[in-house]
Amino acid sequence: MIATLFNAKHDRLPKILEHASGDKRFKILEAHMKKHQFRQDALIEVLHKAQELFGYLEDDLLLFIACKLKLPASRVYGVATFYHFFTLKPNGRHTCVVCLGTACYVKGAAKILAAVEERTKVKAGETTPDNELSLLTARCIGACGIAPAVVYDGTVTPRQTPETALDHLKGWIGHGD
Amino acid sequence: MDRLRVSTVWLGGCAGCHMSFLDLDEVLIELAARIELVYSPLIDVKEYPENVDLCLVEGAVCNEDNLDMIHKIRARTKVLVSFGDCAVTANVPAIRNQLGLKNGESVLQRAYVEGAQAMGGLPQEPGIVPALLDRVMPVHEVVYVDYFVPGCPPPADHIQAVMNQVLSGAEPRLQGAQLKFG
Amino acid sequence: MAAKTLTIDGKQISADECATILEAAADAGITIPTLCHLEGVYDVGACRLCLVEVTGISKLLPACTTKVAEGMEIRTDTERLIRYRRMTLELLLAERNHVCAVCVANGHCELQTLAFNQGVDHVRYEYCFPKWEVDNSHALFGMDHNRCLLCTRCVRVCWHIEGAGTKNVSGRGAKARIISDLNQPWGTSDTCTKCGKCVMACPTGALFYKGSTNSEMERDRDKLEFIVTAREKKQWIA
Amino acid sequence: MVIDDLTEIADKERAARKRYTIRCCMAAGCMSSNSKGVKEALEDAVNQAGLQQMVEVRGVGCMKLCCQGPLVQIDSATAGATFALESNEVGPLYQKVTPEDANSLVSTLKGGQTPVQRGDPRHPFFSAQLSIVLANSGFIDPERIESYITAEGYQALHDVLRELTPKDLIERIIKSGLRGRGGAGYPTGLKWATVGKAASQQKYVICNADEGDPGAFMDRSVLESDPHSVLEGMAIAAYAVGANQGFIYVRAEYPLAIARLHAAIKQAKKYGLLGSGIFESPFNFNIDLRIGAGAFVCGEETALMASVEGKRGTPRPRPPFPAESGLYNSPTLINNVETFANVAPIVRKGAEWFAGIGTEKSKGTKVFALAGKITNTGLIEVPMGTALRKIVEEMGGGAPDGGKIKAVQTGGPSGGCIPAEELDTPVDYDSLTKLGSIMGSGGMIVMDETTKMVDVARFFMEFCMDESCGKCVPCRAGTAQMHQLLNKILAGNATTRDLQKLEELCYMVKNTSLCGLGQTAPNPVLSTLRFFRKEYTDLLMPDAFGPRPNAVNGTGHAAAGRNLAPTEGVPSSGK
Repeated sequence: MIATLFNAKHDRLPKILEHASGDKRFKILEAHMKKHQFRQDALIEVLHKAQELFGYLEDDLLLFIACKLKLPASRVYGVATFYHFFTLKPNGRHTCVVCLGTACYVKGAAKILAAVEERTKVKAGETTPDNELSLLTARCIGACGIAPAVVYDGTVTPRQTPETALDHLKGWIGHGD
Repeated sequence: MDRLRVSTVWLGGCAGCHMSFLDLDEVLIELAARIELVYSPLIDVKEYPENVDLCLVEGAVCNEDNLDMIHKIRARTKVLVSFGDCAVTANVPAIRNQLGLKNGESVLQRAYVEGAQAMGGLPQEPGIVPALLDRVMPVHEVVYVDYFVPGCPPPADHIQAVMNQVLSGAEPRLQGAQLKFG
Repeated sequence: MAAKTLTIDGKQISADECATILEAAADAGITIPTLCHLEGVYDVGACRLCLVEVTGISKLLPACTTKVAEGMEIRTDTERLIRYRRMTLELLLAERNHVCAVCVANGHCELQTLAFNQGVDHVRYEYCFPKWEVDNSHALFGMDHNRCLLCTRCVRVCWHIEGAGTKNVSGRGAKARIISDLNQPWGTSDTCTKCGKCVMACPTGALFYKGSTNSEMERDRDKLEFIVTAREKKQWIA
Repeated sequence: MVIDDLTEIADKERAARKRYTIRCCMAAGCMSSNSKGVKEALEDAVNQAGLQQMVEVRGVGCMKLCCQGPLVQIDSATAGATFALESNEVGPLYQKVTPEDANSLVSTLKGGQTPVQRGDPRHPFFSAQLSIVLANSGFIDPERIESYITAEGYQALHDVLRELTPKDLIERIIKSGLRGRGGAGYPTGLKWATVGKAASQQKYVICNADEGDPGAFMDRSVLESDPHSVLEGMAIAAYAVGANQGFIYVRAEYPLAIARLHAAIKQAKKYGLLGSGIFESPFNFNIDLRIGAGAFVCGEETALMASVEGKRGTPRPRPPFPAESGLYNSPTLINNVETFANVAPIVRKGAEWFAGIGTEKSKGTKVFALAGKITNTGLIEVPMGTALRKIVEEMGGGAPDGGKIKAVQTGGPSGGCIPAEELDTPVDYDSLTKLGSIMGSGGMIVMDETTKMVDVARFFMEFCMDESCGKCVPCRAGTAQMHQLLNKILAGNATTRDLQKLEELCYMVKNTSLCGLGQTAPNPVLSTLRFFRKEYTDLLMPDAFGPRPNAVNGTGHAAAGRNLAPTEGVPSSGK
């Protein structure tokens, strides 16, 4: 019985590599790693690229990177979850990032967030059930001169209020009701 | 000589600490000469009296009844001792806190309905069955506690050490392994 | 190798120049409390229990990572240090769910022992009561995150003694946790050699041999030192 | 590349200069208000008016008054001047410009009128500034190295390589009195000297551009507006300490800065200003970018180095300091963006000139990001020692809508709140430290009477709790407990005992945490407790069964420090 316990194999990797061979994005990622000579210290650069290509870092992708950089999977996972910028689950079709930096905060960013949370019925860090919108927060995007700022699909928008924010999100939410 | 007016109280706990107190065996007889047990699950007094010198509290603060009781005790007692891990750390009763706040309903459901072997049903008797608190708390989160005797339960010799210290007028100062949780 | 002379708690001692304050103190028979330190693996200075005062330096220094220097005057027992140690232990006890009464390591736990040695008779901070799971998927061992201190001893033995790199830390802050491979059930790990070094290294009941129940979890920590000495010095001191 | 090539490039740029320059802010603040559209519209308008020969539309870096963006300014050239740096050339400043305004703005060049709102370039917000770091910002085109070269760029690097030994160079930096602009204010020259002395074949220079303090955007502006000044500063530093490889660690939240740095490094390499044998000397130096991934703790130097090595950004105990054993265990010099940007001007204009600016112990200027409840938000650079009142009231124009300033927060989550009564404090390292705050990297958030200080303290504590890496216990568990206590106070459920507990924890976390994040996390609480204690005590509820007077904090027996015997009614055995 002990022998069977010890010989159990969980070979996920071959399947991932086989799947990867048919996906162009994995090829681009591998080329990027090659540019860094598959150096282990390029892990964060590689994760950036992977997220750019795939939108998020799913387990198989992390395992692929671990394999190519010859790093333990636990290390890759540890790094990917340490940094806020990396996300391990897919975002919605649109993103709304409310900056909660100090300047935005003293100018009412919390109220904007509360209003958006109430309207979308999701909390910060979550995605609406219809996958349309991910509501996120940032620790300061350095746009303090135009506070409070909200980033809609990557576009920094200055001097927001709960009203302007909800107005902006109109097209993205509420298909359900 | 006036005897020390001592009480012991049983809040949310398993009564193990009181059992351990009873394990003092013959020492209890010596104690009886020095202390007057004015309130305790071991004696038949219904109302917590005024002017208690020392109170040993067993158990965590789990329900409305415990909460009212501990405030009353604190108001009427000079020196309050958290007696055993449930009083000191909230211990096992507080494991339900991990399920999130306001879980009273689901805890009862699990215990009295899902876990019931026959005739399951939530205990509901307003005025008799006290409502569970949102969060189980150690005694010192609710009122000021003077001294702590950890242990699950505190072994009889620890209790004896504490009582000796108290009776000799010293502060109850347990040390080293006598302070062991668990 | 050159020796350095220094004083610890007023006691004059000499120590090897490569020695840490912790090693020098141990040689002189002075015990400094530690938690994340483990003989055989490198130190990280994370638990902050071994902080000491050094005359002329305003910051408190961890004894485990600070090397001795000539003429150092070190204090390990000031009122402030004792108070901070106690607070650190209280913070640890409040952080996760350390229910000693029902813990496999009750009576054999370094956190528990440190707590009573430092006079922690209760925890003044509100217990956090986080929800953590127990990973029982492994054939031989279990991992109870409720008892974990994030001392990373298991991570370090897995990396540096066993060399498998199965264990690491994911996330950060209070949400940090010990993971196996890609945060998967330990039992499904491809890299775990089932050597059990992590279990030997654990100071609390977080890692345990399966089947051990309340208070049964004793471990043989000397084995780790034995392996490291054998590997590095070619000396087999059983 | 030799010096003549630099001169040639500059001459060519000058010769190509047109009668008018329309400068259009292309830094991130104005870009978010569509300054790109404005610039394109202006180019179209110039073309339509047939003025291509007379007018250049130039995208420039930050023009400082961010709240009024997009900003556009029109200069008319005087003969012989290199740039519109001289104030007499600086023309009218237009605010909140939209693409629709382009035609009327261009028409002013031919005597036309424009309804666009005009700013006052002589307002103290501009006139009280003294620019060293931001001298080029808003004037040169940050995307063209030629523009930087024309503003005497890379001259200092050339002179250093030709005329100074590393030792003399370090001497000059020490003499200038420059201190690190990242927060702690360690003398830059001394740091260089330590790294210089370290015996190692391999050394590194790292530029810390992980500007993580919420409310700070100075470094971002410098990188977006004048990236080459940072590259040149790094190259000079590398020569001083004997490094041949540099890294810029920049946060991923700054995509524009990253793009401009990428471009700048590429251009500098193309011109041979980075790479091997720079200015035909034996000096080699390369710079690589490392993009952060959203971790405040990576602003701490040991954590930053771990991150550059591709690891989890957790700090490690010091000593050993990076100057002895840093990146890949080699001696490493880490300075912040603004520190590097000061280097070339010091080399060009001399240590004495720099040391003549500022106060006795804080030399030079400091860039601040002015934000919060203040009329003029934006970027300012002032001499060290300028009174806080001058900055927030004269330059910043005070609180908007007639509000009253209550406090100024400096130093981000590591700093503190300076109350309005202390506004006459000169801004320098030591004065701010005395007030329980720090200079920090330069974020300055103004708060008015509507701001609740306990809430501000909780805001920062939450920030630190979320950003704690989780390695050491006091920071990981301590910030969580302090946050919990602040919540309890704000909810009105706390007693004086809780406040005591909070204060005690503050000092404990400050003194026992592993790195700067934890060591400074309690500062916002401590400083608001110091100046706004009443706001805390007003929230407390009465403590009916609180500790008796001589029981310090209820910790166990020793701290309770009292004997049962003296307590009335508990007889001792002798009675």
